[in-house]
Amino acid sequence: MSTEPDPPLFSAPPMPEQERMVEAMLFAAPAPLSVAELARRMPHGCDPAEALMHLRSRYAGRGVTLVRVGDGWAMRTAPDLGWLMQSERVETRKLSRAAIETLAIIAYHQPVTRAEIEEIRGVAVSRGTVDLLLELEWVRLGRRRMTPGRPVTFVVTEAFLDHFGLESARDLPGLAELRAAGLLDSRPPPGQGQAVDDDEDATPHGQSELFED
Amino acid sequence: MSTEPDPPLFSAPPMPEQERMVEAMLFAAPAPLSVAELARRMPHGCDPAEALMHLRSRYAGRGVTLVRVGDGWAMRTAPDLGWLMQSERVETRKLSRAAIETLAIIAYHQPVTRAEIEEIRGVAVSRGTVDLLLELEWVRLGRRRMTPGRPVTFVVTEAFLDHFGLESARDLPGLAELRAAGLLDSRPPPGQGQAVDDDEDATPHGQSELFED
Amino acid sequence: MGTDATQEPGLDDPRAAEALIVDVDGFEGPLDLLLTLSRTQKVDLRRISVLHLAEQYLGFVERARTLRIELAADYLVMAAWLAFLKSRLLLPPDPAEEGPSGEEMAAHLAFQLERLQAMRDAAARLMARDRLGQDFFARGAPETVGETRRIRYDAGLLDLLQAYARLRTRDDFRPYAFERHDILAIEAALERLVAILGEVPDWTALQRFLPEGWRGSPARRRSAVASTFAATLELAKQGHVELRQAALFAPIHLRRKPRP
Repeated sequence: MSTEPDPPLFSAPPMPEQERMVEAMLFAAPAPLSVAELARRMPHGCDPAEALMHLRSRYAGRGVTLVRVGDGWAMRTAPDLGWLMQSERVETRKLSRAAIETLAIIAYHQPVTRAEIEEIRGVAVSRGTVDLLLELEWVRLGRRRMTPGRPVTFVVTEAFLDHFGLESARDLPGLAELRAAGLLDSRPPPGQGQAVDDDEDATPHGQSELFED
Repeated sequence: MSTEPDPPLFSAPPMPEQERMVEAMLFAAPAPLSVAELARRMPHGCDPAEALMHLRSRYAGRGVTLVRVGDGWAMRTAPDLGWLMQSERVETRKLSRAAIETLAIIAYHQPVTRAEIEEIRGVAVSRGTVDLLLELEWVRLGRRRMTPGRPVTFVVTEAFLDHFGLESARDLPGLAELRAAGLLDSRPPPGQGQAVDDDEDATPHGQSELFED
Repeated sequence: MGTDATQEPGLDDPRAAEALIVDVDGFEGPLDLLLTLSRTQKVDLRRISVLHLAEQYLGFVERARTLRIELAADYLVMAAWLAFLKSRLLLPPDPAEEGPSGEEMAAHLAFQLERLQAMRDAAARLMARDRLGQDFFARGAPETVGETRRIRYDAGLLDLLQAYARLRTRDDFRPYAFERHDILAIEAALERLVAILGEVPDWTALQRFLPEGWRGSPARRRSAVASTFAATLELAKQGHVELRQAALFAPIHLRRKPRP
């Protein structure tokens, strides 16, 4: 690297230059990059968060836009222009109804155990359904539930958010209405009072943490 | 090329819109696109050549530039920012079976000694395999086992959890859960069903030490 | 077929009921079936008559029985539960009876149906969103600038889990070994030879040392010959036997090495 005359040695580059850097990195990156990842690659003292804000307004309304995906940022074409990209369209595997429902249940009820998915669907989760969602990297393992048996939980991933154009799991369509209607409560069948207590112990890790802040 | 102030019905979209279209197409295309290809995808009457000129000046001096490649046009990150993109170009290799199995054993049974890994895999663990895992920083040395010879143990790292999207190694599903999720293809050999099902029993050093806190 | 099916508890169209039964494989469990049946009530799921629904379901199961259609066990479990629920809803509450009331059970079933429907709607809304690679797109061309290349080892969680599953189901921790049906182990051949060698002091064809049951089928015979031969080589090396072959491919003979 050559030393420039005007900026003092070791100071951060000016903001327009930082903006260019962030622009180039996001442009080249195949997956969303977090502020931390951007900062790690940029010279010491840079403020990628501020550069992102400038960049976001610069790209507002353009054919390519800056989107937030979970903790990361990515450049994506504007959804209204999708019809121009017919030839880039990737064939997606047709998901079974069971897989789609299981995915929705994980997204809206996360972190959710297999038993809870089965309770909601009223049927056993078939072999390979969770497997497929893991393989698509739309779903990953969350923390174990602190209930007897310490069951594994499932949560959705950043790739899920990216795929469905969601900034965060809080932006799932209809989430507030479903919550208000009590349809996301874990409500065990009557006569299983003990299970209620256990479940209530476990919820603080769950939805509240994920969806409220 | 139209110059009227009010475009008549069925006329081409306004130039800023055409610019957006070209921008999105160039961004999403895997290879440079020629003016003819752009025109073919756009609505009748569009002028991609003019849109390209507008776009080119818009991106002048930015982190991303519009460049001509043979007959086509493409977006590229600015050459002076190439150093930021270095970590983007990664060559992906599949982890060998020996390595993934060794890694899995360390993850499930940590802290685990080399002898224990060999006992579980039924073959010697080559130095290269462990070295690779250490180099990837997915595995590190744990405390020495307080048994004769005080063998070193291996444990998984933060980077491992990060890579595999795990919150902690204790969130890895047990064998029964793997089976329930359809991840176990082979049935246990006859007469071994109980032993295989009973996860906790089979892992004296491993899971119990790891999962009980 | 199905002309005698005139009694349709809760279903307006007999053919609809027929279709339901024929289609039973298409249902994702009893709750899904209940949800479908509940649509015939044409009311908000919150105002659904659970008693009526229970009767519809029981009617469905009864008809499946008369048509000799086998229903999976979970459908029958649900039928038993709904029959119980129905009795609770119809009979005056018995104060001595323990457990939840009929109303509580009915309310929970209504909740389950509403929740399942809500998740289906949510799934449909999710899938109807603009999607990456369908409606909006990521960068199409991978960047190729710069020189440094880093090797990244790719392994997903699934690979890890499958590797572990593979290990753990492999003969329960014993070192991996092929299933040996038609293979005579060299160790076994050696043991056998040592045991019988004393009885055959003179030159004897190798073939005669094959154990019982290993002379018939060609595969077993080949394996036994090979193992027995390898065992004789080992014994020859140890100085216990002598080997002799008259010509190429001629039968091999062995005898116990005479004591000096």
